[in-house]
Amino acid sequence: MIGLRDSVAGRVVLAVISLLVLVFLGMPIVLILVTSFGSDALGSFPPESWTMNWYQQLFADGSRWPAALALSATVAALTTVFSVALGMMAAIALVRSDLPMRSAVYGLVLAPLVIPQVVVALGLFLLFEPAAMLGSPIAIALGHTVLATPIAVMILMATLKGIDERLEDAAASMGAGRLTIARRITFPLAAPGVIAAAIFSFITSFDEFFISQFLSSVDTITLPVQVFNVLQFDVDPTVTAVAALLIAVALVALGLVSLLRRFGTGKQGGLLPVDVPAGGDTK
Amino acid sequence: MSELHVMSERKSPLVLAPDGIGIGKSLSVTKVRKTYGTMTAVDEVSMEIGAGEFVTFLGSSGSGKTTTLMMIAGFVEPDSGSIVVGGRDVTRLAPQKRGLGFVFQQYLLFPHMTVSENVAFPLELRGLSKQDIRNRVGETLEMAGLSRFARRRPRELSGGQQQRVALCRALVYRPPVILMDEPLGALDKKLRDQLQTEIKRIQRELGLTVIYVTHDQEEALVLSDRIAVMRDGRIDQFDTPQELFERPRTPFVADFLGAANFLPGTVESDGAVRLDTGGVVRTRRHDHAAGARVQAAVQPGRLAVCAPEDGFCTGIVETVTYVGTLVRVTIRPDGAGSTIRLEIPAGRAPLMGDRVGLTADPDDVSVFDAAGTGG
Amino acid sequence: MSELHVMSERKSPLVLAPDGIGIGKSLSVTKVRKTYGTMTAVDEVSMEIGAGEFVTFLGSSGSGKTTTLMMIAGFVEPDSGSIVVGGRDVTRLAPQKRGLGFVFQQYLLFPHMTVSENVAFPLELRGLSKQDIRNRVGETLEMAGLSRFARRRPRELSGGQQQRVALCRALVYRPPVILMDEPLGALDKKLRDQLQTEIKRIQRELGLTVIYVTHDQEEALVLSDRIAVMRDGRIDQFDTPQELFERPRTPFVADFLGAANFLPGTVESDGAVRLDTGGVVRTRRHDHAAGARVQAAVQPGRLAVCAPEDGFCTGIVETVTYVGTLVRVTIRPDGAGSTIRLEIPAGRAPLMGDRVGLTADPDDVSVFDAAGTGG
Amino acid sequence: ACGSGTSRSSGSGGTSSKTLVVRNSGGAYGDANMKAVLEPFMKETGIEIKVINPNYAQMLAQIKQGRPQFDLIDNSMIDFVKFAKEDATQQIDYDRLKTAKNADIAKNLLTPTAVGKNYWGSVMAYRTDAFGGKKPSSWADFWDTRALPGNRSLQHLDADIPELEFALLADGVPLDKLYPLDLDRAFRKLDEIKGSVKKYWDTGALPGVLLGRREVDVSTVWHGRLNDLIKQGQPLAYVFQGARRQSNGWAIPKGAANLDAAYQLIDYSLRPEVQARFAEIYPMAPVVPAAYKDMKDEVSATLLGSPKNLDTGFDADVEWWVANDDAVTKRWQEWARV
Amino acid sequence: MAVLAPPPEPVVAAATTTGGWRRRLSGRRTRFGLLNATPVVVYLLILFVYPIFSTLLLSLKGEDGGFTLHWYTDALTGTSLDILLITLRISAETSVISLVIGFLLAYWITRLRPIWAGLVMLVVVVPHFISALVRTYGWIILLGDHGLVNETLMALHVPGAPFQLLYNELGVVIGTTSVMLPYTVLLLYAVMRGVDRGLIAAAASMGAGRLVTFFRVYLPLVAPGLVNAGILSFILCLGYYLTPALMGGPKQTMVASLIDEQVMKNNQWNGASALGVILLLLTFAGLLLLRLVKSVSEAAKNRGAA
Ligand SMILES: Nc1ncnc2c1ncn2[C@@H]1O[C@H](COP(=O)(O)OP(=O)(O)OP(=O)(O)O)[C@@H](O)[C@H]1O
Ligand SMILES: Nc1ncnc2c1ncn2[C@@H]1O[C@H](COP(=O)(O)OP(=O)(O)OP(=O)(O)O)[C@@H](O)[C@H]1O
Ligand SMILES: NCCCCNCCCN
Ligand SMILES: [Mg+2]
Ligand SMILES: [Mg+2]
Repeated sequence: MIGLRDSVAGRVVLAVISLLVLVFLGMPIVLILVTSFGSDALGSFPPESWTMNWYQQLFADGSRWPAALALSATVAALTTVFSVALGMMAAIALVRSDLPMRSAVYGLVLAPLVIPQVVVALGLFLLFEPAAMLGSPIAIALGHTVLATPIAVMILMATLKGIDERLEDAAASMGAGRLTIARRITFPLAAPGVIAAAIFSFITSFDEFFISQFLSSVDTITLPVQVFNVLQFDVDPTVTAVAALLIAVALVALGLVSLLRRFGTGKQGGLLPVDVPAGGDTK
Repeated sequence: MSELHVMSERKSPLVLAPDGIGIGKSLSVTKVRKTYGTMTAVDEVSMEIGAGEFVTFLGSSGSGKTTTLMMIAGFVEPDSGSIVVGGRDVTRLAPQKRGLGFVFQQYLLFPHMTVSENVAFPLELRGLSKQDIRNRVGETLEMAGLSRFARRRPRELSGGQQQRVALCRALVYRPPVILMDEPLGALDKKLRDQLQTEIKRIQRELGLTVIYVTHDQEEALVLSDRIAVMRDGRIDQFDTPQELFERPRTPFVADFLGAANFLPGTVESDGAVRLDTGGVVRTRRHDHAAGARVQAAVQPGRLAVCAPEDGFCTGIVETVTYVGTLVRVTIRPDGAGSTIRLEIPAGRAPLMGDRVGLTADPDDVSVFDAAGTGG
Repeated sequence: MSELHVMSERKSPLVLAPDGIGIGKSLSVTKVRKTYGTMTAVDEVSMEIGAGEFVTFLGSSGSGKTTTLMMIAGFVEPDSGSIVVGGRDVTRLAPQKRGLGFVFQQYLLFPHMTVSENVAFPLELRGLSKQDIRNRVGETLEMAGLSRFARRRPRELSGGQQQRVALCRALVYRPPVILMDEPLGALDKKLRDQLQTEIKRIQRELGLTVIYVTHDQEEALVLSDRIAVMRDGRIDQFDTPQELFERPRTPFVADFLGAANFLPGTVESDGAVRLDTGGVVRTRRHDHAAGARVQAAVQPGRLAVCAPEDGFCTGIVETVTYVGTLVRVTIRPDGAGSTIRLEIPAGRAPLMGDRVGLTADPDDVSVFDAAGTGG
Repeated sequence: ACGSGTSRSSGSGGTSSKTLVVRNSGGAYGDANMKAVLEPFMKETGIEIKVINPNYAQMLAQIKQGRPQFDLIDNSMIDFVKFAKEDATQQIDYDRLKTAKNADIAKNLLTPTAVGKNYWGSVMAYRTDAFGGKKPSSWADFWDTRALPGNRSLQHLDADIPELEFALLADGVPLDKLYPLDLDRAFRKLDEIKGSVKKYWDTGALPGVLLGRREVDVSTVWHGRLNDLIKQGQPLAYVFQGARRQSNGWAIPKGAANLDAAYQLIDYSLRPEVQARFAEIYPMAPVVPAAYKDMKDEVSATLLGSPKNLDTGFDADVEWWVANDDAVTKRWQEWARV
Repeated sequence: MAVLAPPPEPVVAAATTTGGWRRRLSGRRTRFGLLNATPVVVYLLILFVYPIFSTLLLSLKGEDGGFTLHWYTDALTGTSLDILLITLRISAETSVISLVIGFLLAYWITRLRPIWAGLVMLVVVVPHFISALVRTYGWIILLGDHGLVNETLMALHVPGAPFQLLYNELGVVIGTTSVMLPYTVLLLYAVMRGVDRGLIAAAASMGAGRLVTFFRVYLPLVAPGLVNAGILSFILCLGYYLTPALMGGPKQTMVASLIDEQVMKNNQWNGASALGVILLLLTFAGLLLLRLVKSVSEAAKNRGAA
């Protein structure tokens, strides 16, 4: 209800800088999109002539792309579920409780980000190979969860710190159980953080190479592995079409998330982890 | 609506209780204690509260009222001591399992829910039907004059409106024990009177046990069956309003309830007190020996002005302040001593500079050790 | 310390002001208006406030007090209207450039600073020396009884302690105009009295302009030079306490200040009012024509009990409630009409069931149109 | 879809398992193999083949666990030398390879644990529109930044063994006197070009992009990578002079579950017509000379290993490289950083 | 279960006696913490600590199988040390830049209407669904000598153009920053949302200008988020290798690339493990340092307040 407006000059400067950064971040993607319709993709820009060739190849018989995309999406979805659940609990423990050996737990959670991924990948291979789980999407997802959880924890910790935990107490005073509190109070208030954590868990898995590679088997090749295989030795513009397709998928998926949130809460919300700021007026 | 009641366990539906049978629970607090670092916030507080009783915590800022309430509700774990609700030891129980209701001093409305969603929340937890919820929420908001605001978010409300939502949210589901931490502190007199009446009505009809925190003596006196006066983490006196007001057990209580005047003096052989300023004041019964140094305490409202020769004490009127129905008068007594405050009906106010005497009904004069300074 | 004063511009050091010369600024609010969606929170409010004046906004919950204050401070932009401080139009000026002080209803203490850091903050902004800051902060905390808590964080304080820190933070740097939104709402009577005195002292000594919001009529009456009674976003009356209380201009004001009794009747040829219940009541001067339907309004404290035959009205005593110094009595009048409330000194209370008459000084009886319902 | 090492190895022992699992590097290379070699083989023998793309470290890990998921490795010959040192591959039983026996395959491609099958190589490539009509034709030209000013690109150590030989050739060392490499001389020569090297490319696709985007004007490149771009009209050309040849080959991991089929496939892949068929769709050269007999001239002219082009380049001495890998790596890293 | 009272100050909470420990463990807040921490701890013990343990032990094993520290001396001398240092430098640069830019962006987003804010987030996040390998080609088209940026600058006759924006440290930092930005933006956004704008108003009411309000009020309030975001991007960057390899020159080799190279080409795990352990220790040391700085400044503040 109370808030301080930013000065006009400040707002303009901020907007200009931000837009520049955005253009900078988005530009490479736009360029790849354009390229994906060029006949000499990865050769020249702007393309000298246009073609749908790369998109046709994407879905041609014997193409490995659809399977790789499906596998990566499945694995990433599983990873997202695992790491957001684990991450939420860990973040709650780290932020909302008197945890003995808190620093040790925090260190343990962060460690997977620091240990070289190849080392983690080899370890997981040695763990899953005797269990005959190579190539299992679940195994790959379990592996990716090791890398995604720390990120989820970091984001969720920051989010939880910003939420007045006494609101959770207020709910408890009315008899709400822990799950209900999580579902009705903590999650909605932490929604931006939870969605951010979910997105990054998804991306972490979707982009991961070593673990996917080490845990792959005959029929399981994830997208990054496939991209690597393709680009390691040859120039293959099909990857630009794949990229374009992924952008479309990402947009649709993120759009769905926001729709779900809107219908789920009946509230006008933004597209992504954005919500009406809790602390003040929106203007 | 008023005949609905709530079981203490979450998720259990509201159950009809036969009229006249109270659903409140008794409460027993034994030697609870809470320290923050070196600070003792609550120091071995004990009290027995009967089912259906309306108890108020009265005490100065920082005296441990909120902390005690929080321990009863389970949000603060006592360092030691135990808390029993309805015969069940809940000292180590999670708050949501205690079956209490709470109105927080800082409201703590859910910012992501509208007013009616906030109020509906505890009902939803109890699995009421949509229809029932709508009705109950509607009635409760109506009672608090909030119907127009049902679809607003908390941050779109004024302070007093938010406070009323907090009250509604706790009353709507009729918990057998409700803890209220200054639930009407941000409201004007009219609204407060109105809501006091409602709270009292609901409490009486259902036989709820209520523990109420207020800093408003009048509110405490009007609402409570018993009042616990707190000071520095301890309970100075836990008694009915009448007892407290008429027979304060400590100077602090006397002072806190009515900003008493303390008049130092010595006990005479007949039990009256000879004031250091000269006069003799007759007092209520006390067990101070003759010759003991004491202070006689009188509330400003229990002093009357009379002719100088008729009073136990004389002085010059120093200030006369107009406060509506009453006039506040301060008098500088002849001889030494600090000013004496009076509250008298506007019609009978003396003028500034008048020389007056003071009288009091002996029953209105308490006697305390000289040591106690009246906080 | 009290001779220090603060310039309105940020970063300017505190400047010594000669004793007795006020540093307060005049304030002029013209037709300000604020709507939220379809809700009009403040509706064309205008007021002139003199330099060094103490003005209180009194009004029911949601009447627009906070919103008006926010517009003066610059946190809410008025939809229309203008605000002039010390002769300078500040309507579109950023809050930090207006040179005002503010005590917020929600305290808004900086959670990352200790109590003394919070209070030191405005002084640091003004570039005071470390030593000066320490002294000033120390004195101010001392005044509010917070010295022991100087090194605590706000969340380690009780509600009332937090509120006092908020007050200290605004008083410490002596802004020429201070806006206070229920600054003592969470405090007990004793503390409130004490801090009222301090606020008043500082305000008088430095000649500060203060706009004060409270829901406590008594507080308003004690502190204010003038009171603005607000209702539904408008000012009903802006007058001295005495005027307001004795000559309320609307039934709402009469009711709000003292929960007035409204007695319907018809104006006689001599200006007295013949009540619908039968008797005739003499009133203060009014300009209602003979035969007009009106209501006579009397505050509960301005009614006295007399023998049935001497009163303008008779009835049966229905309830007698003990509220400390005073007794609240309700009387059911003979014939029709709603109950009548009285507040009388405890000593003169009738018994329940007594048949009594009522009298009032004609100067205490206001007359309003029958249409006004008294809010 | 959960093929696993365990389930495969439990059925190990020759022919009991019908499926043959082949490892290769996937991508376009894998696709071409599937089309030209593996699919026809399946059709002919009825043996089912699955392809998998683990990398070097991963293969070793699997073999050391005793349950490799693959029966046959298609990889660079240099890696097979390393595999042999790690004792990860089986001795090749040349008696079971009828075709290979008298195919006149170069001696260095028939090692105790691996059989070469396709030549590939690193060559020079340049933008034909870059030097005002002048064309680089030797490594000396590549090094001559005064005559042919423009940005260069060389291969990064991450992609494969460094290109020391090219420096030595530019410095005048004859083709047949390269090995053992004179490291000091090579790095001294590399010093000269360092300032013009804009990027050390680390994936095979990169030189094409760098050249195509005019980031560099001349670069080393794995032969064949630019064919598509050239076809699409990009002004790019190869220089075969001084090409460094290597070969991909076959090896059988220890613990392979399907030996028979593995040998069958090796043998099949060395048939002249199969070698030619592969070369026609992927720019790698047959190692079996007979394969060139039926091949169209346009095709064989573009292949590094064709008899016509054989003399313009040289074979990398993989034994030397493996023996000196650590030392060169260290030196290269230090050199590149200062 | 959250509890209304804030957690006790560490000093107070430091229960040193066993009795204190027992009491702490019996506390509801403690049990709640253990309950929630257990899954992730067990998970990581099984899927992370246990499997990598033997690999990390390799860092202490010589070629002959005996105990040795030479993998560590290797890692901390010569080229390896250079690479370690450059990795730290690039990580530091990246996290600082992505903190600053991320802060601006996140703040901007908090001030936008939800629909626009969502779109901005999309632009920040969506590129990350695409493999870094592919994204790099976009960067080349944009940043190359003949890329859009340089062509534009040259068309505008900006002196010095074209600039080398790729294949040097600048290129790497551009790349890694673009990778880390979404993390910092979303994390900071989540924190900024929790800031009570009323506190800004409170500062302004006392006459604090925008700068003072920013540095004394807003920044401290979002500081925990900044620290988290900084740690996260720094650590992620430490282990990042694709983008630096693709957008940098040979001088910008990162530790992860080195490890990758050792392992993938030479099956050399010992050195890689040593480097991993060193990174781990460095990170922990960094975190410890942060805590130390925090408590020292806290202590200094308290002394100042005394
Ligand atoms: N941000 C907002 N959006 C919508 N309505 C608002 C907003 N802020 C205030 N209002 C409404 O404006 C009216 C005036 O509010 P204001 O806060 O000024 O009241 P107040 O007089 O201070 O009341 P209280 O004594 O309860 O604090 C109220 O009805 C309130 O609901
Ligand atoms: N988290 C805390 N850390 C340290 N001290 C605390 C904490 N919470 C409360 N206290 C202290 O404990 C004492 C009792 O606080 P409590 O909130 O119970 O007071 P209260 O009686 O409710 O006062 P008020 O009427 O001002 O709300 C106070 O002195 C307060 O400063
Ligand atoms: N590790 C060896 C890399 C060999 C690269 N081979 C390129 C051949 C392309 N098809
Ligand atoms: Mg309290
Ligand atoms: Mg208000």
